[in-house]
Amino acid sequence: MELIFEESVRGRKGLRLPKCDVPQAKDISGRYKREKPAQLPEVSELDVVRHFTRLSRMNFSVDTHFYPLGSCTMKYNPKFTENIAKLTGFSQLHPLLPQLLLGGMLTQGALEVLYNVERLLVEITGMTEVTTEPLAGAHGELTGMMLIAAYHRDKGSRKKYVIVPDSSHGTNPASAAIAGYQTISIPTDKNGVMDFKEYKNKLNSEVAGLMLTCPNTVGIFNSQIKEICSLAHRNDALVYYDGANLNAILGKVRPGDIGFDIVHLNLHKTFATPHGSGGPGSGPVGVRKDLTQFLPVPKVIKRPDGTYALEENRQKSIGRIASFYGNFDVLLKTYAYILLLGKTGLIEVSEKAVLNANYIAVKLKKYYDLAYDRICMHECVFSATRQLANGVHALDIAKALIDRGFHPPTIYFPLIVKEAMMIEPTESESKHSLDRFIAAMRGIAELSQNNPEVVKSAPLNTAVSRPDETKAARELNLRWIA
Amino acid sequence: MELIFEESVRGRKGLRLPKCDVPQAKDISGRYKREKPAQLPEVSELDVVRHFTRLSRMNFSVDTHFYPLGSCTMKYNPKFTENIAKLTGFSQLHPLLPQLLLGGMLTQGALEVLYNVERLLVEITGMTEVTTEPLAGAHGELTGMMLIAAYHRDKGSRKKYVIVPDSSHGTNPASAAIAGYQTISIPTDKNGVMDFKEYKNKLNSEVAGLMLTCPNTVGIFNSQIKEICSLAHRNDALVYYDGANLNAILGKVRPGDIGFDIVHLNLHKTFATPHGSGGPGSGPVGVRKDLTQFLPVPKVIKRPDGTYALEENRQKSIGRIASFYGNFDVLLKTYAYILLLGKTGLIEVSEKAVLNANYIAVKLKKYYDLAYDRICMHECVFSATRQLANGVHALDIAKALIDRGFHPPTIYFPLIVKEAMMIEPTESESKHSLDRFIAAMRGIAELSQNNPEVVKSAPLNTAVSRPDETKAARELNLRWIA
Amino acid sequence: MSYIPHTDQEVKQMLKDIGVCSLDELFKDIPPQYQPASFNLPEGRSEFEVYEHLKRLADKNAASLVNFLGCGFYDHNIPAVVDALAGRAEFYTAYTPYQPECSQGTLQAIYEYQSAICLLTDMEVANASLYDGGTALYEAGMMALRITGRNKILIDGGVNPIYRRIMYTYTTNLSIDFVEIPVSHGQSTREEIYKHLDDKTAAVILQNPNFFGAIDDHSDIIKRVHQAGALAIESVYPVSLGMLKTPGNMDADIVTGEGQSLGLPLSFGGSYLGFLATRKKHVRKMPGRIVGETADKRGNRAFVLTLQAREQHIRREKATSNICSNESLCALKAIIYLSVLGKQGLVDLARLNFDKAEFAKDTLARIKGVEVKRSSPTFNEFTVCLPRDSREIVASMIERGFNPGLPLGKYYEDMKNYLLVCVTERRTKEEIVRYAENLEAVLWN
Amino acid sequence: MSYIPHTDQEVKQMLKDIGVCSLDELFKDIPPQYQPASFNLPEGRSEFEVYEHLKRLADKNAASLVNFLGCGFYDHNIPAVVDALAGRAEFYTAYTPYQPECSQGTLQAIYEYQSAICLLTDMEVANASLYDGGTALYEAGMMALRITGRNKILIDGGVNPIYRRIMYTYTTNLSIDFVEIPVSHGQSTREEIYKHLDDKTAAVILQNPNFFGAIDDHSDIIKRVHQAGALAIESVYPVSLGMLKTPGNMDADIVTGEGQSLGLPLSFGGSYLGFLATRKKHVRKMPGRIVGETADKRGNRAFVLTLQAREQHIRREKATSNICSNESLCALKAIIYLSVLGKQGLVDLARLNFDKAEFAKDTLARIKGVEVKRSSPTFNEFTVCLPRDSREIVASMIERGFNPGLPLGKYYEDMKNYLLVCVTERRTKEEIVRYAENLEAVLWN
Ligand SMILES: Cc1ncc(COP(=O)(O)O)c(C=O)c1O
Ligand SMILES: Cc1ncc(COP(=O)(O)O)c(C=O)c1O
Repeated sequence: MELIFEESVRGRKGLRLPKCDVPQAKDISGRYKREKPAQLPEVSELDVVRHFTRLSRMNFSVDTHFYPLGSCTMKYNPKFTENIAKLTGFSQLHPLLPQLLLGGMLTQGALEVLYNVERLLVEITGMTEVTTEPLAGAHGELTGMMLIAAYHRDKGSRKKYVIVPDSSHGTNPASAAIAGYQTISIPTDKNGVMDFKEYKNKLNSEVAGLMLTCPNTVGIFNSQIKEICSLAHRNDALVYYDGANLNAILGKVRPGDIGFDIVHLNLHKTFATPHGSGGPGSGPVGVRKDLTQFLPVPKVIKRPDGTYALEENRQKSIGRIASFYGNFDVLLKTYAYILLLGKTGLIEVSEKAVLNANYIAVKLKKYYDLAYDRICMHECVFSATRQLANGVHALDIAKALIDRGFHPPTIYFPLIVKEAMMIEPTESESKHSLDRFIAAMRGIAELSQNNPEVVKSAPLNTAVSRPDETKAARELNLRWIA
Repeated sequence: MELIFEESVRGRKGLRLPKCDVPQAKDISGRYKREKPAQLPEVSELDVVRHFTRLSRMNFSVDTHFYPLGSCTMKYNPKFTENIAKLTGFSQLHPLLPQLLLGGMLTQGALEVLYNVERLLVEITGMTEVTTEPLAGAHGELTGMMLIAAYHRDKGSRKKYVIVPDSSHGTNPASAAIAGYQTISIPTDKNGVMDFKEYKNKLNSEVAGLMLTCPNTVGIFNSQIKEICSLAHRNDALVYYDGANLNAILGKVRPGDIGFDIVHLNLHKTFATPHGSGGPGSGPVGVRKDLTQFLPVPKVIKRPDGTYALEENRQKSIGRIASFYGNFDVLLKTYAYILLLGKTGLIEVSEKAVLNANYIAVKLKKYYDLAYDRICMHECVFSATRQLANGVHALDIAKALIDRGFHPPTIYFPLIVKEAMMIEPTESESKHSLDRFIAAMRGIAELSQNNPEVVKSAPLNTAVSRPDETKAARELNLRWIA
Repeated sequence: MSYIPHTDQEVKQMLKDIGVCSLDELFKDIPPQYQPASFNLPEGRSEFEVYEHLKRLADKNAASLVNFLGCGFYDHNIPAVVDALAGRAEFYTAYTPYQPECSQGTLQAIYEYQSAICLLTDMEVANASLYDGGTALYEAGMMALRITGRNKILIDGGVNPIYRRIMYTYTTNLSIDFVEIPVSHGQSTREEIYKHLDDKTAAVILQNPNFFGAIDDHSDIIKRVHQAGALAIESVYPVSLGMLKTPGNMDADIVTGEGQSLGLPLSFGGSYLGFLATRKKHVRKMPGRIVGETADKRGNRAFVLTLQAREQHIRREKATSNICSNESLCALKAIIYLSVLGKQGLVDLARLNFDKAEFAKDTLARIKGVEVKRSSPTFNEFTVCLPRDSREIVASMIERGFNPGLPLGKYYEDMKNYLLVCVTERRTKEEIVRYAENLEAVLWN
Repeated sequence: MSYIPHTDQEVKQMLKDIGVCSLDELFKDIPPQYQPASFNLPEGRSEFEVYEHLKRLADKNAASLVNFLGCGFYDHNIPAVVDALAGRAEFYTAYTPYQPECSQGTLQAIYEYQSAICLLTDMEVANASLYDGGTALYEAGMMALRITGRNKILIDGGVNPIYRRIMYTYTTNLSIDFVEIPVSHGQSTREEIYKHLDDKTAAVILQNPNFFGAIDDHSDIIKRVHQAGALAIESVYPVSLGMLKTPGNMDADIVTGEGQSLGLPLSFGGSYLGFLATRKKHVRKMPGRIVGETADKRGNRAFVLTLQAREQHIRREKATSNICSNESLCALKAIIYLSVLGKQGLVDLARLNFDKAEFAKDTLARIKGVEVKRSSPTFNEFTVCLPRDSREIVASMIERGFNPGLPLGKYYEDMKNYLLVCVTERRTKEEIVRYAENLEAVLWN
């Protein structure tokens, strides 16, 4: 398709601006001025509408396709939450208003939302306090690492290492590194969980913290979590909970109850806020009691008189990690989602998410190798090793699924499973929808056996097929040039 | 695609209702009660979302495709007007509120909108008063016919006939007939306008009125309109202006200035309100001074103190033609559109609409026969007679256009042009867009010459192709049956 | 701008290609003396300025009064999916689905809508929509005239008075014998109907629940109507059909109604949705568009507009109706609404309305001087008799933040003290109690 | 319900197929003693009830104060197309475009967004988005450390103090030498910068217009920075680039900014959009996702995520950043906004902001005791010095319906009497005049 820039016609305009109702001001000196206008598109509003409407139709999405992308929790995003974020009482509110004298009283509704979201997330995670500020999961991780550093700094120590299992998501080691830590990687044992012996061996007094995903990224809940946490604590290492997989355990277990010290949640996963083609997300961080003093500011507090206010000075706070209070619109949608589902609804989410994943695992394991053949949690991971014997990679299976109207599972991750296909159906999908997916996967398995070339030539039904990634990286073309 | 009913799973629910906060009431007697629940779909909200999202993607629309459907004025529908209709101060307003004591003062904003729309349409048409009540163009026509009847009745006469040219839209004779008139059809002369001699011949004292579209449905402005109107008036027949083609003449000529007595407008055409897959529309009717007494009630009036009120009693009013004040949301969008464009913008609309139509006419007339080879107004009508020599019908050309990503022109109308292709590009389309359409039409013309079978097998790129209409009408299947 | 893409350069080029020198030349068919006498319109503004203007006007309306006003137009909850889906541009910026290959989305949705209307009403066929409940009733009357070849229509006084006025308006110029069955204090009698029922009668028009909210079973009347060779037309309130005996089950011949309650906002009176359903045998006499299922040339399921030979664009003056544009998008909203509400949802929703209204009746009945009419069961709307003219009471209630219902004196001379009160699922117990407290205060303070 | 489609029947069947007897059995890996200590959450409610609750909370916020507050977060008009298009479900319910064949829509839009950012800033490459303007600036700093291998950063005191606090926070645990160039009464000097610039300096961070709204040409500074072997990082306000000299033209190495002004609502602080652009030679050190154009196997134009080897999912602890989810939908809004605004539109918009702010300056300058700072030209934001502590004056103005600007004492000790005032195109002449009248009244009545 043409780029919007390529649709430009010199002199064409899209938008009518308000008329200027003040006198034209004296110009600034030429040295401060732009030489030539930016070559933005010169298109009509209809051009813009057609262009982006057509682009939209080239995407798969939850609303159009089953989207079992493992680790991403692509559940249904309730429509009514979109309307809530559009309420002008929220959408037109300047974030600095509550920081002005008297402004706090004029933003009580927004502050109450932040406060209530925090309280709900506290109850859901079993932590003591939550900051809503982190803007995505990885941002939460980085915040968590800074909290760990603050904790040790406060004790006068400066530890060097953070432990991460090799099954961990790439953001975990990256966050630790960026926060100034070196990482120690622990292998996964044959049951799909962190090798306990190895962990014990690597743990030492220079370890500042340990990052765990639980259930982990192969969909398995480690029954030894408590022991793992205790061991860390005995070494004065803090344990960080990557909450990307919380969808599996709502109301079943709370990280705060089993020894985790710091937790981040991915609201855009567990709490059904839309992924927006890759963001915005929201990654609130919860901590146990003695860490609350380090949380970033500002924080919303409830005063004895029932009003809400911003606490801007927390002496030991790590400071500011984002411009304001988090991705407020995402928090609003989360709040609405939790209120709608309530306690029973949230528990049901996890039960049905786990049911769906196991159903797929059982129905497909005759056709594909399960990485770990056991009851799983919210997702199951297959390996295309059997298909590889015929030259068919997980990537090929992914492309064949696209032809059949399904978004592929995650295949670039986890790195510890060869030719991984990580399938997370979520609770939103019906048995019918799973059955259709299972049938497609079975069909592809058979085709991989009988006619692998066909699978390898997929997709056929899409506007583009197998873009050349090497060319993309070598002959960098990252922008339109006039 | 499956029907939403076929996606039902027994016991599945989509929507959570509010909890009942009052005691359960004593049941009514069984004889008043429904025996079995209606077999509505049993689906989840996501099922509903996917179903209708997918359905939407099977449509062509202005936002996705050039849509030169003649007589329908498929122009761009500005997005901001949608937001206006959603303002809760309008959308949640009960229409009976202004009819209650004190309620009028609490609906001043809505009444002002109605009043202002009326005044703007009065100025645009040159009539004296307008009623916003008619809910579509045809509804306006019927209202107009009733006004004609009321006029004659008031004079103590009851005339029998209404004259319509044979080029008129089907709604014209239908509206006249439904209002109790017999119709007299006048042929079109070789210049594409109503045969003046025939008209003169048919006119007599039993003729209650004459309905004209102007420019007419072959896109031609009849320069003798004033004479035609005078002649009718001399016979005490009223002249009705079908405003479906007003897009051609905004600010260029006003029906009220050249002798028309009654006018309807299609707001969903000229004033850019979306067609909604076939409605809602809005068909306000304007009248000359001495007919205002017959207009339907209620009517909004402006009081001397500047407030707005409903006039419910107009002695000679024809009565009520709809439940309330018209399709209010459509009126809102119209109001917004007119305010945005303003005088200059509206004039530009007609100029560019006419420019676009003539451009297409000129560029295609070497390839297709123009029904009337002369400067046209906002639309041009071709006849596929040349293609028919090779067995290619206008219908086939239409289907071939679909394959090429264009909505076809109107081909079922006007009936007086054999194998008609009525093309109305509207002012919204750019030269680039027209050029692409022209290229496609030329391509099809060549193909019709060289390889007519290919054209006749179109469309190939659509989910369905050439549904069997005979079967549809013979083996009626008009609903899902459980 | 103004949504017009042309640059000056392009205009020049196009004029040249056409072979004229100016835009004016394109308008040469309009004689110079036809120039507008005036065209005094304001100059254009930006969308932001227009939005602000309309926001100000919107804010002048008391849309947030706690609403107890119904009268056929109801304040129901609308699930967010309805607008999210009907707001897809492919639906709302398309035209009537004349070209099936590029309109299957609309066609299938309308087919599903027709199906849902049939299921709701227990009828055999339904059309693709009409303008609103009032004009739908008028179309039903016309249809009955066509079917029976007779020219007398009886209409019950319990039919919405707005609809009755519409019927009168449309038939003034036609020679139709129109008989209104009188009601006395909100009650009409079967005897009155039978008195006028004869072999000239084309149709009897009834409404259930009637304008006073009263529920009835019209089976016995309809039997008599059929014996007289006439047709029974029922006007219904779709939400009530989650609970009430269906018109199909009562053996009605034509059923119409206002579809606003199926997911459309009140929106000051429009856009609304008229629906019409009937027996299969009458389908060729039915007005409006109809979508049918068929097969395409590859044998795939396909949907098309069918029975177009009834319609104006084919039959012109002989068409069954003059309707062209209908309320397609509103019908789409209705089928989305009914789909997400679902089978059990409609039952529960009806029950919720009923329970709330009964609670309101009991609560209001406790106020001194307020008499709640209980002669018939009601659904979610009912009449109360107040100690004085209800019109002024209404004004006082409006001042107190309520939209309290309709004073019936306007339409029924003998009911000046009556108020028609509606309670939908949107009203909370707390609001109902507050309404009662305020009413009491208005009456006795 | 709760958006879960399973019926009891299906659950039974699925459990049977899995080979377990109950849902609990699926959770058997969670030891019983791990049971939640509590899970005290409210019971679920319908969307209608939740909406009402949130509507009430929304109504408690004074979002309709006439806004003169900016500070990097601006109250601009947002054309309706932006949300209409970004609200297409295919965009907002999709994930990161890992699978190019079913994500071309997102990929192309992001490529276009990157192009627009480059054009705006006059830089060579841009990434697909970062969280917000503040974290983008931090990422730029990190990037400069990586590129230069040095570890000292100078940051001008005229950079948004919120961003400066963010920078401090993130670098506390790292051994970075962080120097803040002081400002005195809103003015920093080049000499101060040069004093600290040395061969350990990785980057100098500047902002234009700076926090006080002052416009500068940093070309000379940047020249010196480059002579010292350091990089120049510019934080910019995109709307101002319709008028102001571009950072590219000043020879900046990395440019970042807050994209909120490009079509995103203020929304109480988020979701916002951080953008980052740089020279092509630094692209492999750039954080965040990048979309590139390539060809597919049929030779058609295609877009993909490229240079992924920099990213955490491949490089883990060696990645250029830990970012994963970014602000894709906000970037989409920005490119839609910039497309409909267009080349001339941006110029006109910038001019409109400038003119309004200049008018406001002139108007406020006429008030006794109000001193408008004019030492530098400004864009749409400027400082005024009031006769007393601006904090209380702000409170009085809020009471009068204005969001009057930021009292600068909070961030600059020597500026207790100063107020930072912003005037965008949304403010009308009438509002500006009223603002001045009210300010005068607050000061002198
Ligand atoms: C296990 C895990 N951790 C962390 C993240 C990072 O979350 P975000 O994309 O919100 O930064 C992800 C995202 O996919 C994840 O799957
Ligand atoms: C010339 C003409 N008249 C009348 C109408 C009827 O208008 P509506 O569809 O709004 O009833 C049309 C609609 O296509 C038309 O083209």
